[in-house]
Amino acid sequence: MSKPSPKVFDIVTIGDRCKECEICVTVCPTKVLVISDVMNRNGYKVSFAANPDKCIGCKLCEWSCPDFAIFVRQGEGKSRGLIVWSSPEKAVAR
Amino acid sequence: MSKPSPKVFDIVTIGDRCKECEICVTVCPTKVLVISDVMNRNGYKVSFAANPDKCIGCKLCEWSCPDFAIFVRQGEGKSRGLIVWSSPEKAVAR
Amino acid sequence: MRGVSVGYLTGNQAVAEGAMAAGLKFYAGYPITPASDLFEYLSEKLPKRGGIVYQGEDEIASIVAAIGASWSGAKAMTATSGPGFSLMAESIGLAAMTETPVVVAVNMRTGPSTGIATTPGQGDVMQSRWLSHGHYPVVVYAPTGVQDSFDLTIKAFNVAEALRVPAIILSDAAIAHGREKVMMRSDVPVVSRKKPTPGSKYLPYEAGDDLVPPMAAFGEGFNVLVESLQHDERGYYVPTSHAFEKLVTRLNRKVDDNRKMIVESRVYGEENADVLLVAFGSYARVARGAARRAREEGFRVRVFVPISIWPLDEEGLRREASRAGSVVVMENNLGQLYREVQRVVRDRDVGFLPLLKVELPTPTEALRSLRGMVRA
Amino acid sequence: MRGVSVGYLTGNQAVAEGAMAAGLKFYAGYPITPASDLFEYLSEKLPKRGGIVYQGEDEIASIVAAIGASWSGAKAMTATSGPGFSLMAESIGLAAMTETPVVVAVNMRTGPSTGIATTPGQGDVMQSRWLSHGHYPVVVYAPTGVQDSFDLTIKAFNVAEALRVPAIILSDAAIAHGREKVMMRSDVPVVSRKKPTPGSKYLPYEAGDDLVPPMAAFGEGFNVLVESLQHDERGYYVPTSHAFEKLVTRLNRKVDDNRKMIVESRVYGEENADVLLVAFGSYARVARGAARRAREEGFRVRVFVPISIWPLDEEGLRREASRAGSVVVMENNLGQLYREVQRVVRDRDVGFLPLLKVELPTPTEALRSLRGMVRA
Amino acid sequence: MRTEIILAGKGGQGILLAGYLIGYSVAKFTNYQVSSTEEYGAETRGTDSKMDIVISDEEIDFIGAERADVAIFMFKDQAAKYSRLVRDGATVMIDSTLVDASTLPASWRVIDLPFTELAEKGLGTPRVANMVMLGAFTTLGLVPLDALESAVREVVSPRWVDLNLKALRLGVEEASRKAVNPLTR
Amino acid sequence: MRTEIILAGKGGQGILLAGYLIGYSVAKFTNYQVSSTEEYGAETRGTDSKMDIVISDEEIDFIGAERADVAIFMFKDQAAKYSRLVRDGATVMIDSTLVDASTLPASWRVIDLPFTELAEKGLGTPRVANMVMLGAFTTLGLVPLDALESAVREVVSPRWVDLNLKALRLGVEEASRKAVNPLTR
Amino acid sequence: MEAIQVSVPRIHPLDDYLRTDRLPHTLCPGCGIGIALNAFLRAVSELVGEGRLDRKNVLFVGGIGCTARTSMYTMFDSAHVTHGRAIPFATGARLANPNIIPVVFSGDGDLAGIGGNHLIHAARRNMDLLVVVINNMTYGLTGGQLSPTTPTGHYTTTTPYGNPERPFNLIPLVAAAGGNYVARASITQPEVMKSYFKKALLKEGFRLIEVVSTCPENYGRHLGYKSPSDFYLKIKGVVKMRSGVKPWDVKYDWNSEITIGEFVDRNEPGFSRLLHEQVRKVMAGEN
Amino acid sequence: MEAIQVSVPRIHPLDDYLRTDRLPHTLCPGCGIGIALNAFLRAVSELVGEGRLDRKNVLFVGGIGCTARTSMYTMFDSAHVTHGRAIPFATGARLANPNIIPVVFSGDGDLAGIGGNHLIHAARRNMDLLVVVINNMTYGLTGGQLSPTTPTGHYTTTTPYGNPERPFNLIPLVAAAGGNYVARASITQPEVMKSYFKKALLKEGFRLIEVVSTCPENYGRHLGYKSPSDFYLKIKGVVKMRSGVKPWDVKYDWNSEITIGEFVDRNEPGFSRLLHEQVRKVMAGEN
Ligand SMILES: Cc1ncc(C[n+]2csc(CCOP(=O)(O)OP(=O)(O)O)c2C)c(N)n1
Ligand SMILES: Cc1ncc(C[n+]2csc(CCOP(=O)(O)OP(=O)(O)O)c2C)c(N)n1
Ligand code: SF4
Ligand code: SF4
Ligand code: SF4
Ligand code: SF4
Ligand code: SF4
Ligand code: SF4
Ligand SMILES: [Mg+2]
Ligand SMILES: [Mg+2]
Repeated sequence: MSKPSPKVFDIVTIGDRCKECEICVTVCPTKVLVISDVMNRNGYKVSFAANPDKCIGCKLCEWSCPDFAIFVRQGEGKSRGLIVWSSPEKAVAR
Repeated sequence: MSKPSPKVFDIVTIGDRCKECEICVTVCPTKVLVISDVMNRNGYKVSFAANPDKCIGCKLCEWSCPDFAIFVRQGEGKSRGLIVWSSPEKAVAR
Repeated sequence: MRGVSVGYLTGNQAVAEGAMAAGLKFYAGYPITPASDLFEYLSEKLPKRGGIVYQGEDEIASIVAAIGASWSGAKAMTATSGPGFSLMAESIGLAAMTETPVVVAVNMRTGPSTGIATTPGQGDVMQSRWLSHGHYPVVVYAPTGVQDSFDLTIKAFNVAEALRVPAIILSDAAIAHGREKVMMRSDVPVVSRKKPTPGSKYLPYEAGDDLVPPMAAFGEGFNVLVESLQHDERGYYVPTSHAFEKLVTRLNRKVDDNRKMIVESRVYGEENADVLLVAFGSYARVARGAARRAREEGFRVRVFVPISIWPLDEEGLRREASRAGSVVVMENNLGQLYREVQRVVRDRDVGFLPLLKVELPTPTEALRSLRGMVRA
Repeated sequence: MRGVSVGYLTGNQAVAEGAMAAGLKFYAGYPITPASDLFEYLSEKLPKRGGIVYQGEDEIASIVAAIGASWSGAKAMTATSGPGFSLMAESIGLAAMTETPVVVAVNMRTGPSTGIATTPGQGDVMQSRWLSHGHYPVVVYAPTGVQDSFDLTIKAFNVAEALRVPAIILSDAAIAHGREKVMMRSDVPVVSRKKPTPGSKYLPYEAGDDLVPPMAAFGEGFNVLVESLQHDERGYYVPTSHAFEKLVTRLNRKVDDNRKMIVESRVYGEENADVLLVAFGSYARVARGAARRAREEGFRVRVFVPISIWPLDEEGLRREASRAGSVVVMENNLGQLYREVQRVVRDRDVGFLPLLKVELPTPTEALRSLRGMVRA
Repeated sequence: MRTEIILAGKGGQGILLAGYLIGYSVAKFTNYQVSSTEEYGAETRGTDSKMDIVISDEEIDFIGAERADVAIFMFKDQAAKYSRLVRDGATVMIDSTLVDASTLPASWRVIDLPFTELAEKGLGTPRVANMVMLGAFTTLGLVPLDALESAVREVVSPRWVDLNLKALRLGVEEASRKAVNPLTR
Repeated sequence: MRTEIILAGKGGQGILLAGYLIGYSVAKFTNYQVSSTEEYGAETRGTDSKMDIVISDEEIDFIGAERADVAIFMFKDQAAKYSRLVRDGATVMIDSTLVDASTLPASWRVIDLPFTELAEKGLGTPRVANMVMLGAFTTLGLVPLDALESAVREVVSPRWVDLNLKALRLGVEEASRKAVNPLTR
Repeated sequence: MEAIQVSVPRIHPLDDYLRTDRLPHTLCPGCGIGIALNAFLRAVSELVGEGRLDRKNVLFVGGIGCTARTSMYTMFDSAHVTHGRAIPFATGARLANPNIIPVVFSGDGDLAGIGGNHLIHAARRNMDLLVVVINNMTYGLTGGQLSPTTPTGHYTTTTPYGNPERPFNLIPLVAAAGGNYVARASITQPEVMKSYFKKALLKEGFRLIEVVSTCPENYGRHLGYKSPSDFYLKIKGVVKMRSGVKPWDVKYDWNSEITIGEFVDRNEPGFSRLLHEQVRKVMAGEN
Repeated sequence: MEAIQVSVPRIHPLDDYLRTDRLPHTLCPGCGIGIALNAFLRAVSELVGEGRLDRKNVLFVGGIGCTARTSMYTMFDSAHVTHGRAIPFATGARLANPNIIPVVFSGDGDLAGIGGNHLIHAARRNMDLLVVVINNMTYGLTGGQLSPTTPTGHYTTTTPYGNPERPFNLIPLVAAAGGNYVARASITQPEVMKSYFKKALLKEGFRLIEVVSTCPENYGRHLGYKSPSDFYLKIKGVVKMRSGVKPWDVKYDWNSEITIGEFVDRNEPGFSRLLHEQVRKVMAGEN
């Protein structure tokens, strides 16, 4: 997969799409990802980049997510893990 | 095809089955067979062993007839060409 | 009770149990909701009784394998739902023409086309009679619940075997997946096809007065000829009006002349009712519930439930219709059983209550609609 | 006449010519007697007009290819006979559900099953309406000869396109292979499906008051969604009673509410007749011959010929039935159109004259049978 | 006025082509209606081929012949086979090369001409016997000769047109010699 | 007498097993009739699961519940969702661990027990909350405890039987402590 | 109903295997199908004579087509079913009674056109069937339309401008699907064909024999072969017998070579045996 | 009717190709189908970005099954038809408009089970279709029954005593039928899969890409894989990428190797071009 140059990434989980399948967690070569405590409206605890600094930007997570629920983009300053929601009412706190 | 020993054969056409297709005539290696002048009830002129003496008993005619209308059997004395009819009323003279 | 085992089964399981009680020896299926679990249940149970379960590459392969198996002497069956049943159209005609006993369980789901796989439908009533080309016979039973699923499966096998016709169990997702207490008698009367006397001269399509020819099985030395063309008693192709009329008339008369054996219906509720409510299958249960609720309101509803849908109990229906204040057919389609009721009950108006639903309407809902239309 | 060409064609050729006049662009077929020569005729003619002729690996492949082609914007058609039509059962439902205009020419032969391939039949009347599962709409025309074969094919295309429904031309071997003089107007009114306004926001199943949604073609940038599941206006799967009722009701109302546009029937013979003889297709010609012969005997026969079979001209039929001494339906089956006539003509008895034949009965023969039953 | 015609022969005699030409010429070159039906099912050679043609000045109801006004029999046995479909007083043409006129019902007006022989002798091949017959048929007044000639030109493969036209005319001549009363329409 | 029961929970709470056990025990160990229907369509995790059970001493007509005499809600929101199907005066059991009793209609006779908590604390796992509930349910008098116990033995996988039976009895005890008036049949 | 003539004198050596009261059959003069049937019946009669086959177990099944019509004439348990469905019918018959020896004898259109899916699935399962495809490269019965085995460019009634499709080469196709025996014979070598039939009749599992044949009436004429013999001789010229050839190297080329021979010959357990074995184990509680 | 929510914010890089208002889709957590769709959409998006593909010509067709349901989510002209009929539908659409680029994206059961005949005939004709078979070795949507690609011995809901059948190896089967491109990919190598999609999208004629996938919910659990990841890792272990392998040497063995790679790569003219060429000639009087 394409090699990003400045090694700073946002690893973004789309909270309402994630199904807690752990595929991203499994494929990530550097163990960036975990299943978080954040539960979405469908009762899934969503994936989260708990160790963003370790991210090498390989995008294996993005490519392997069956639900288009995670993607990795160029970051600024410092790598971050984010959970976003496609609409406000889909965000469900734990 | 099996080799018959005494080289005397009856080459029998079943008159009412023959359809004048000439396959037997075509496959006979020794040109024993011809389409005769005998017409059956369906309007076909039936095959006939006009040159029985030349028959080598290879049975290619029997094996190649699509209509089970010709067969070759051990003869007696002298090879013969025969036309038989499976029931009398099916025999139609020309 | 002696010889009775009690089950708490789904409709699908009850059909499977009924089939085994009737002597099922060969099941061929192709997965489809809501009939897959019937297939799965038999996949586990039937081999234990020495029967064969086979998964075809599609529904056509499955029903045709069942037809072939039937000619090998096995009681045979398949099960499916709308899309798969549609694919079987040609083969139902084959079974009818070759007088092959075979049972087809059809669990109606919401249609048309792929529709909704998981919810109950009643859109295949006319199809169950007329899906194949030509004028052919078929017998169709519509269970109203799990007990019926068991009982009518046995009946379907018996009729199929007795008359050498395809028999259809027209159920729906609500019954197929609903669960009820069911009493399964072990001594049910089981009918098997009549066989020719060994060594006799045998014509595979020669019938006596009962119109049903005896049926030899493959491998018994009778040189039977299974023929889908118009044929005579020998199974020989005879393309004449005479042969056509003779064969097609006999084929259809097997059912028409044996209505007594086939036909079944039930009535529930008061004799001199305000309304005769006609409903079948799972909607028959709704109708009965509605009648119960109506009673509380002093509104008298009698419920007529056809159990055999093809043929209908025309006599019973006419009799009941003549006694009620009005006649209403309630079903989950835009008028199918309704058309038949209209045809049969000729001397009076017949009302139609279409309740197009993907789940069973409640009795109260049904009653509200019924009162709405009977008043109007 | 200007703009009219005269042909001496078989019914099959006339259907092909009618289809081309209506704008046929895609034909997919699978050989079957007696529809193969229609396919063969188009194989030669249609490419000359830039159309595509395609032979599928079976009837299912053929009709589904026609449905796919229709979504690419082509007027599309297939033709078959009983066994092939049965195989199309599921796909007819697909066309109805996805509101795909497609025309299916069905030439009835002697059934059931393989039956007799070369002789005419009338056993598929009910099938033509009910072969697929679920309550779906379809329009069926029955030509009575070669001129009708031309005219009704155009009408079938027009209705299919106008209403986005599958339309069936239910002919038979006698008409398909019979030859007659036919007048082919070049300026026939041709209807094409309504299209969405380019660039507009488009929902593929959103209909206005006319109940018929505009239809975008593939490749036009509308991101259309062809959906066989129960769906809403967007084509999104919605498994609720509300969505089911809404969709299925609209689909069927497209036909019911447009009866005026669709329905056609003809009457022949005296006004105050002794008998109203109802017959369709090639038997309509027999019936008219019988009426002619009857006149010679002073017996007054009026002939009612339904041209649209589904839906029937119920009003016309009821009106005619009310005026005749008796009503008799004559067909080459054991009672199919008959059932519908019984349903429609409720206030009086309807007689049934089954003439099970593999060739057309002569008018004299038909008349003899008719007199036999009207007397009795 | 409705005229029913039956045309019968053996497969290979060109009966269906002859019938087609009659229908074609009526359809294309007259104001009459015309219909025809064939009998099928020829699975082996030598089966009967039979065609019914109806010509009428009004819409044709029944498309077959059941009391034919005109019948043409080109092979033996066929007259017997189909006689129930031919009305009394019908005009019946036979190929006297193959059909024996003496066996026919007296109620028919028989025109017997040796079509096959005429074709063989006059044109060198029995294969145009059907055209000779057609020529004779025109003398009945049901179809004008020029219509049939035009039909031959449009339908028949170019290299056979001349021969066929010759055969047609031969038929006209031979029939005229028999001095038939044309049917009046 | 017909009794309608509604049982609702979230997928994973063992609602369908509990319902099955009720039906099974009635079918097999009593003379009553019983029927049940489930709501389907669970395509993602966390959907509602709902079962209607009807118990009757005569043939059951409608197989679903529309005016439930008894309702059991194991998860929040469900009471609101299904209340239109529960009759006034119905006996309603809730898992008070997850459902707030104060939100329920006053017309119901509510039995609130913390099934999940009881299971967790008393038996070390919330997974048998459904069995605790079933134990409590027997105190309504619709299904005898021993029938349910037999059903558990026949239906549940052997290694879970003991735990389940314990849970059942815990439910009986806790419910009895609440001193419910059994429904009379 | 006409009087039923049940037996007529049996004259021909194969008459015992024919419903002679129906002869002559309805196939056209010189049709290759009859030659193939001849070889097949000879194979059966030899095996019966050798005591290696019980004819009462033979089930002869055709779909619909000229070839399939042979089932109307064979004196076995026979079935003439619907177009394309001979294989599932025979499958059901065999699974319900594993003594049955089903032979499917049908056309290229029936088996590889509409019935193609049943063909490859039966091969995949190694279902116990002998499937004989009479490949006359056309839909004979319906009048000579395009078939999936019609060579590219050929004129047929549905390809009046030449066939734009490519034909199946059935040997590699079926070999890729599975099966114990895959061979191709030709009507021009009847003794070889018979030997394949004999061998295949005695094997279990799936066996396919494709027979290169002719349709002189509805196809040959279109191709310009004036007589059955002309077409026959064309076939004779184009087929080449080869041994040791891998299925994927087998040719199907009208202009150069149509390879004949035996290409797969294995002895893996048939599906029917495996299934019945499984049922036996389940009943015995072993599974 | 609920208010129709036509657009939601597009966040994910592939959102442009998705009906995002329908997300999350109905596939189960961790289902391999989503991974394959992801790679496919990425291939399209790259080609569109590179100016090599006009997305408005892409037609995305599924039959019925979990895989087929992806057609409900793709923002192309899409069709979700009947079980097994995606190929004929796409064929008709393409033949009627040769600008259309049809992609059939469906399951092993849909394409190789009930739809197997359409598959081999489309390959035979070299019909211009990209057919993607998501092979999860089971009938996922209906609950995990036997599929024609289920390995022998596996327990499924319809083979509770172990599958007695042998599975198709689709690569040699389709290669034997015909076509321009035959490849097998795995969800465990998404970038490779994407590269196959890109290549195949630009070719004419018949192209098959089989994707070895998972059904964690209805099949994996039966097999004993407790989580989607477990099943994923099993697949990852069994697939072996090889190049230069002939189609008939490609393995499909659950216990040793499932070969992935490209096995056929030709550029013969597609059927659609040949047919339209013929029509053009006929119209021009050249034929
Ligand atoms: C469902 C169905 N479709 C079509 C037909 C018409 N039909 C009869 S035989 C045949 C093809 C026969 O071709 P083939 O199998 O090659 O046999 P052949 O006649 O060449 O021996 C067809 C299409 C039919 N009987 N049933
Ligand atoms: C004619 C018909 N038969 C059966 C079904 C039921 N059905 C739906 S999907 C499916 C199989 C799906 O398996 P596959 O194609 O492998 O897709 P997956 O779900 O595994 O992706 C079946 C049998 C149907 N919808 N239509
Ligand atoms: S982000 Fe995607 S891959 Fe990761 S757990 Fe969620 S759904 Fe699964
Ligand atoms: S981009 Fe690669 S390293 Fe970064 S989180 Fe994703 S899988 Fe892990
Ligand atoms: S005997 Fe047989 S092969 Fe010879 S001409 Fe007669 S039918 Fe043909
Ligand atoms: S047996 Fe041989 S040589 Fe004798 S006639 Fe027959 S083909 Fe000729
Ligand atoms: S049509 Fe062809 S295949 Fe059929 S019998 Fe005649 S020659 Fe043989
Ligand atoms: S059932 Fe299987 S294939 Fe279908 S979505 Fe779930 S995991 Fe995927
Ligand atoms: Mg063929
Ligand atoms: Mg799958």
